[in-house]
Amino acid sequence: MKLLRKQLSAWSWEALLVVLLLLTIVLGNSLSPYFLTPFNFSLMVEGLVEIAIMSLSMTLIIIAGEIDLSVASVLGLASVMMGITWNAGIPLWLDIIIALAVGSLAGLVNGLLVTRLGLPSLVVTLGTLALYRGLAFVILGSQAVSDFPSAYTNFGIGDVPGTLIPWTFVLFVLLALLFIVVLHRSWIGRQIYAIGNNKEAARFAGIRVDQVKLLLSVLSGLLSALAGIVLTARISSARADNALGFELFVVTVVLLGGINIFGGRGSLVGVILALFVIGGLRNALGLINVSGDIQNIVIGTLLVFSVLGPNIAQRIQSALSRRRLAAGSAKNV
Amino acid sequence: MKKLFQTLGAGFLVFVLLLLAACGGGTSTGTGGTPSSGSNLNIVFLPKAINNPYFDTAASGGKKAANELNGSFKQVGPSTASASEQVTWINNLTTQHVSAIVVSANDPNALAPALKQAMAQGIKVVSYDSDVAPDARTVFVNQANSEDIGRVEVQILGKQLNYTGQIAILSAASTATNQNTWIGFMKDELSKPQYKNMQLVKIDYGNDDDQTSFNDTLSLLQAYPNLKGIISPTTVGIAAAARAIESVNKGGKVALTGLGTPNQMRKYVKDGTVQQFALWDPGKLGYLAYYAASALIQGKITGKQGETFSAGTLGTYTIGANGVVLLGPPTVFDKPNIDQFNF
Amino acid sequence: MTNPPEPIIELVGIAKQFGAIQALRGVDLNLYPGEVHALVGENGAGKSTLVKILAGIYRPDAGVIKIDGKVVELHNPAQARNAGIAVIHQEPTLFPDLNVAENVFMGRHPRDRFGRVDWKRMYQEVERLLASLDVRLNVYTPVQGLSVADQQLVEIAKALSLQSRVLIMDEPTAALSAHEVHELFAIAKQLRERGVAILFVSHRLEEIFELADRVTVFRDGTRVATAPIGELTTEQIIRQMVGRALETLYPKSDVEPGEVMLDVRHLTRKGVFKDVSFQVRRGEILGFAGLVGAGRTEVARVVFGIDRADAGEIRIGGKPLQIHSPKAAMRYGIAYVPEDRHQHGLIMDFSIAGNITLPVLLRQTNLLGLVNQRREREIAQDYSTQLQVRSSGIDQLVRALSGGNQQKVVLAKWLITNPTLLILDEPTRGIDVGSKAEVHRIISELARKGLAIILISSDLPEVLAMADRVLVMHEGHVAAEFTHAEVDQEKVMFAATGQVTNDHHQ
Amino acid sequence: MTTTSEHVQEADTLSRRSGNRLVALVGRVRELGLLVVLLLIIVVVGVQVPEFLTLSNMVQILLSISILAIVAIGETLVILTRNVDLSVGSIVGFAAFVAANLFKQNPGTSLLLGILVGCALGLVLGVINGLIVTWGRVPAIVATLGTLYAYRGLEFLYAGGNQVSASDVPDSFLSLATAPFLGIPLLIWFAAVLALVFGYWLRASRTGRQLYAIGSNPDAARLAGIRSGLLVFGVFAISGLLSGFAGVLWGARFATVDATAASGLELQVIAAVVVGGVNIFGGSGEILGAMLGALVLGTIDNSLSFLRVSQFWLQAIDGAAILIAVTLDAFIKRWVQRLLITRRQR
Repeated sequence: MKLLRKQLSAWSWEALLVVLLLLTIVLGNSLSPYFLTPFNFSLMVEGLVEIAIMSLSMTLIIIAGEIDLSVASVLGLASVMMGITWNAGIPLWLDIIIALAVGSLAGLVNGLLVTRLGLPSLVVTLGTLALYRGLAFVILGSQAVSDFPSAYTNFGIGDVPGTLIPWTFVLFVLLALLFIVVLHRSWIGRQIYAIGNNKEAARFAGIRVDQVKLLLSVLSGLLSALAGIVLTARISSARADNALGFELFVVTVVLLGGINIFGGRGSLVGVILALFVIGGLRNALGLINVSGDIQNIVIGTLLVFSVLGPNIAQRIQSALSRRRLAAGSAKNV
Repeated sequence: MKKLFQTLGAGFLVFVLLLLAACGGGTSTGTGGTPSSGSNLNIVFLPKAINNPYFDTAASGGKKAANELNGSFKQVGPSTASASEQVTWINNLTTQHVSAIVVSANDPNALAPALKQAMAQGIKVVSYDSDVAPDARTVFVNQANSEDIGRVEVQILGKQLNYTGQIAILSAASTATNQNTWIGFMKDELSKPQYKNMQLVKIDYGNDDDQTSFNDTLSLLQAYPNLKGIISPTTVGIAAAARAIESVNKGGKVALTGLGTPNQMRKYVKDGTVQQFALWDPGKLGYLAYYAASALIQGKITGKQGETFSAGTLGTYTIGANGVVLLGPPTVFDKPNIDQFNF
Repeated sequence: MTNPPEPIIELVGIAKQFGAIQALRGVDLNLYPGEVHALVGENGAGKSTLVKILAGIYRPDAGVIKIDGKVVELHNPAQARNAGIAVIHQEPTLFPDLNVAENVFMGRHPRDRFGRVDWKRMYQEVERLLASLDVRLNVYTPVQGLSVADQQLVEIAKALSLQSRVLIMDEPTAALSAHEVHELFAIAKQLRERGVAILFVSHRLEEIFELADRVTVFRDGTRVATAPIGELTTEQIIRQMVGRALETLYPKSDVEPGEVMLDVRHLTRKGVFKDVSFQVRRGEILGFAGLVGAGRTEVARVVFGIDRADAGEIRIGGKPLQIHSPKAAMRYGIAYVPEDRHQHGLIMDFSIAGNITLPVLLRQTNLLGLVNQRREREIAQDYSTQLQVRSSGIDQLVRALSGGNQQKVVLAKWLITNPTLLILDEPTRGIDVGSKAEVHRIISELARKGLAIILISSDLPEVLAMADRVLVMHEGHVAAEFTHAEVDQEKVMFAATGQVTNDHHQ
Repeated sequence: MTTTSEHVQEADTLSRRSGNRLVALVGRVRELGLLVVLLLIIVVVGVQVPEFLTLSNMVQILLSISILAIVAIGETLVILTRNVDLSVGSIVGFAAFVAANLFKQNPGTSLLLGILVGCALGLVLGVINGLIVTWGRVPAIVATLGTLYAYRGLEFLYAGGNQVSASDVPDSFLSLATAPFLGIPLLIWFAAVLALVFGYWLRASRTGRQLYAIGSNPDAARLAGIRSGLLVFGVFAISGLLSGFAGVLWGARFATVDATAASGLELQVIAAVVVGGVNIFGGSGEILGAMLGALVLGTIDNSLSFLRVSQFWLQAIDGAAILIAVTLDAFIKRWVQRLLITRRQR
C-alpha cells in the first residue's frame, strides 16, 4: 500500500499532465468544431515538430543541471547553413550533413565553455544565443533561400502516404522513443540524473561528468540543427530569423513537463505530455483566432502554476496537518 | 519503471491513437468540411503583422466591402512580421475551412507550401500589398505599379535635393518582396544621368520595427554626416525616421520621403521635417482585395488574364498578366493637401 | 566549579514531533553562566533538534523556554539572537562573497547618524574583537578564502559581537584538526571565564572530558542523565548513550600482510604536498594521521585520479600507472570513500539501490547499453544485507537514512566494485557510536579478506586502534611512520605538529 | 624569543596591509577593466572616424542606453539576491503602452499622473513576480519566464492592434525624454540619478548589504535573522517599479508604441549586468559595474555604425562580449583564489 502510494506520487506529475491533456482536448473540442479533426491534428503536430525535437535534448540538459538557451539560434544558424550551401550548388545530402555539423560545433563550443572554463551555462548560452543568431544574420542577412528541391520540402510538409501523419512527426516519434529508452533505461541516462543531483558525488563515483555534459551540449546542438533542417523544409525557406525566440517556448515545455530547473528530477514522458498540452492549447486558441501573444497568457500562467500549484497545495496540506496535530495534542493535554 | 510505460500508454498514446484514427479516415477527411458555397463569404485577412496602422486601414476597407457584400470579415496574424508565424496562421485557417485567405506575405516562398495546401482544400487565396509566389495564390491585388512607386520617390527626393548629395534608403525586412522590387526601380532611376551627383550610400533594414528604424536612422545620421536625404518606402520606417530626424534637429537639413500614412506624417509635414511623401489609400486596397476574393469564391473570376470583376464603389477591374490586379497610381501628399485625408 | 543559583536558560518539558517521529519528549535542561555544558547522544537522539529549537529554527510543540527566569518564545533566528543566544552550526553559515568584518556584523552594521553603514567603525570593532580572542585574521578578506577553522573563528567573533550570553556549538570540531581544536578550546575556556554559558555538542568523548564542566546525555529524545564531568567515565557515558555496554569499539583483528598492493613514490602536487612515499600491502590497514590540511585527503584524491600529481609515481601491483580519472582508478581496483558523504559520497535523491550500483552501471548493461534492472536490484539487495543497512528496503531514498546507514551505503557502493585497495577518508565522522563500531567491524573484515586499506582519520584513538601502521603527515609531507606496536597518541601529535622529523624516527 | 614574535607580528601587519590593497584591487578590477575597454573603443574608433568623438554622439550613446540602464538597476538588485527577472521587457512594454495610450485617450492628462500610472503598473507587476517567487516558492527563472509571456499577452489583450504614434501624444510627454537640463537630455539625468541613488544605497545601507548576504548564502542569511522573503519580494517590486518608470520613458522617447515595444529587452539588460561584473549567481557586483556594462555594449553598438560595419554584426558582437566578460571573470576568480590560497599557506 505504502509502495503504491509512493509510486503514485512519483508519477503524479505525469498523471496531472494526462488530466491536463484530456482537459485540453475537451476544451479544444468545445472551442472549435475543427479541433478534433484528423486534419487539424496533422497540421498541429507538423507545426510542433521543431519545438518537440529541441525539447528532447533540452530535457536531458536540464536534468543534468545545466541549460541551453542557444537552441533556437543554433536552429537559425543551421537553417542559414542549409541555405548558403544549397545556393553554392552543394548537393542536398551534403548540405544536411554540413548543417548538422555546424549545429554540433555550436553545441561543442557551448559545452567547452561550460566544462573547460567552468562557466555557468545560463550565461554562456545567453551569450551564444546572441552570437549564433548574429552569425546567422551576418552570413545570410535578412535574405531567404527558397529554391530547395521538392523532395526536401515535401519532407517538411508531406504525410506518410495514405495517412495524415507528417513525415516529420514520424521522425520525432522515433527520436522520442530513442530518448526515452536512453534516459530512463540506459547507463548514460542514470549518469545524467546522478550528475544533475550531485555533480561531485557523480564524479567520485567514476562518472566522467565533463564528458557527459559535453556530449549533451553537442547533442543539443545536433538536435537543434536537425530541427532547423525540419523547419527549413517545412516553410521551404532558409532564413536567419527562423524560430526567433523559440528557446523560451522549449524551456517552458520542459519545465511544464515536470523537469526540475535545478536538475536531477523529471521524466521525458512528462515533457512529451506537456508538449502536446501546450501545442493543443495553442492550436485550440488559434482556431478561434486568438493571436499568439494572447495565447501566451495561458502558456505563461500554466508554467507558473505548474510549480506554484503543487507548492501551494503542499503548504495548505502542511498547514492543515499542523492544525490537526495541534488539535490532537491539545486533546491529549 | 514499469509505471513509466503505463503512463506513456495513458497519455502519449491517446494522442498517437487520435492520429492513427486519422489514418483510418484517410486523406478524404481532409476535405470533409463544409464546402465553400457562393453565398458564404468567410474571408480572412492575414497581414504581415496585426498591429500596424497601415494594415488596420486596409482592414477597415475590407470590412466596408464585407458589409456591402453581406459577407464576414476577420483579420488575424502575427504580432511581429514573421513568416513562420504566418504559416501557423495559414494552417489554422485551412483547418477552419474559411472560404478565402487574403494575405500580405512576409516571405513569398516560405508561405507558398502552406498556401498551396490551403488551395488544395478549396480555399481561395488572394495576396495583397506584398505578393507570394505566383503559384501559391490566384490573384495579387497590387497597390500600385511597382515601377511608379520606385521612380516617383526618387523623383520627389531628387527635386528636393536639387539632384546632389548622399542619400540612403531605410527599408523594412530585406526579404520583403515589394520593398526589394521598389528598391530595384529606385536604383534604376538613380542610374539616369540627371542623378549623377546623387549617391546611394546605404540601404538599411529597419524590419518594420519602430525602435529599430528609429535607432538606425540616428546611426545613419551620425555615420554619414553629409547625408542629404532618406527614402523610406515603408510606413513604419518613415514615421520613425521623421521622429529621429526631428529629435536631433536635422529637420529641413535632411530631406525625407517615402511611403507613409497621412495621420502618422501630418505632424512632420506641418512642421517641415517632411515636404512630400506618397502612398496609395490602403483602405481602398483592402476594399479591392475583399471584392477580388469574393469574386473568386463566387466563381465570377478564376484568375485568368483579361477577366473582369466589379469592385463596388471603385468600379470595374481587369486582371492583368500573372493574375495581378492594379489598384491605381499612388497619391502624393504635401502640406496643402494632407488635411483632406484621414487614415 | 560552583554554579551561581540562577540559570541563564531553563528548558522545561520541551517536546517536538516530526510526522510520526517524536524527536524530543519533554526534555529539561539548565544552562548556567560560566559553564561548558556538553550534550551527547547517538545520532537521532534529539541533540540537533534541541539546538535548532534554541536557535529559533524550530518551534517546540510543547514545553517552556525561560531566559533569566522569564518565559520567552523563539519564533525565528533573529529572536533567538536578540535573546542572547548564538549558535555555531556544524557547517559555518557565512557569506563567502563578503569579507570577515561584514560577516561578523551582517544585518547589524554599525551606522552613523545618517543611518549609513559606518565601515570604518565596523572594521575597527571587528579587529578589536579578533584581537581580544588573540586571533589573527584579516578583516578585509572575503570569507571564501578562509579555512573551516578560520571560518569558525569568524562565527565566534560574531557571537561575541552580539554580546551573547549563551553560545551553542553543534559539533564544531568535526572538520578541525587536533591543533585547531586545541585553539578553539582555548577560546571556549576564555569565554567561560567571561561568564558565557556554552552548550557543546560533540561525538568525541575525549574532547568532552577536556572541556566540559557538566554533561547531559540524550537517548531517543529523552534526557537520560546530567552530571558533573568528574562523576562520569567514558564507559558510563557510552552505556547511557546506547543503553547498553559496548563490548568493544575497535574490533581489530590481526592479519598477516600480503604482497605490496600500492606503492607511492615521491608523489608531489605543487603547493599541496610534496615527496610523499608509502606502501600498502594486502590485508594491511595503513592509518593516515595528521592535522586537517596536512595533505592526507589531497594525496588520496591524487591516488584516486581526481587531481593530478606534478611529479612522482604510483605503482599498483608493481606496475607504474597514470591515473587520470576516478574511472581509471576504479579500473585499477581502487575505491575511495570520501570524507564528505553528502557532497561527494551519495546522490541524495537516488534510492539505496541506485546509489550502490552507480559505479558499476556499465557492468550491468546489455549490448544496447540498457541497464539490467533485475540484476541491479539483486546486487544492491545482496550488499545492503551484508552491510546491515537499516532501511525500509533498497528503494528507500538515501536522503531518509541516518548518517551511519548512509555511510554503509557508501561503503557498499565501493565494495561492489571489488576493489583491491580501499581508501577510507574519515569514515566515521559524524556518525553515532553504534554505527561507528559496525563500520570498524566492516573495515577489519575487509582487511581480513585481503584488501589493502588506507584509513585517513582525525579520530586518533580510531587510527591507533585500527591501523597496522600509522603514517603522520605534516604540512604536505610525511613527518613520521609508526608500527602498531610502537605508536601512541603523544608520538603522533608531536609528529603531526611538526616537532619530530622523519629522520628522527628512522 | 620576543624579538622573533615581534618580527612575525610586523610581517603580519605588512602582509595584512598589502592584503587590503589586494582585496580592494580585486573589488575594482572588473570596473577598471571595463573602463579600459571603453577607452580603447573610444580611442580606436575615434582615430578612424573623428565624428565619433563629437559631444553630440556621446550624448547619443548615453541616450541610447539610458532606458536600458534604468531597467538594469532593478535587474542588478534582483540578480544580487540570486534571482533573475526575465519579465522586465514585458513590463517596460506594457507600461510604455499604457502610459502613451493614457495621453492619447485623454490629451489633458497631467504628466505626473501619466508617470505615476506607468510606475504603478510596473510596481503591481513586480509585486506579482515577488509574490510568486517568495510566497509561492517558485524559482525566479521559472516564475518570470511565465510572467514574461503572461504580461506581454495581457498587453496584447489590452492594446489589440492599436498603436500610439508621436502625433497622438502631447509634446510635454515627449519632452520627458528629450528636454535638456543643463544641456543634457532629461532621460540621461534620470538614469544617472537613479544609478547613483541605488548604487549608494547598496553600499551604505544595512538593507543593501543584506541583499548581498542573501545572494551569497541564502541559508546563512535566514540564520542571521535577515528577512530574506521580504527583501527578495522588495527587489522584485523595485525591479517592476523601475521597469514601469523605464516604460514611461520608452513611450516618451520612441513615441510610437504598440504591443510589441521592448520585446527582448530582458536579454540586453541581463547582458549589460553580466558584462558589468555582477555575478549571475548573486552575492557580488555593483550598480556602477552594471552601468559600465550597459555603456560598453551601447558604445560598441554605436561605434559599429560609425565603422560602417553591417548592423547584422551587432547581435553577434553583443553575444561575444558576454562570453568574453564571463570568461575573463572566471580567470580573474581563479587568479584571486590562487593568491588567497598561497597567502594562507604562507
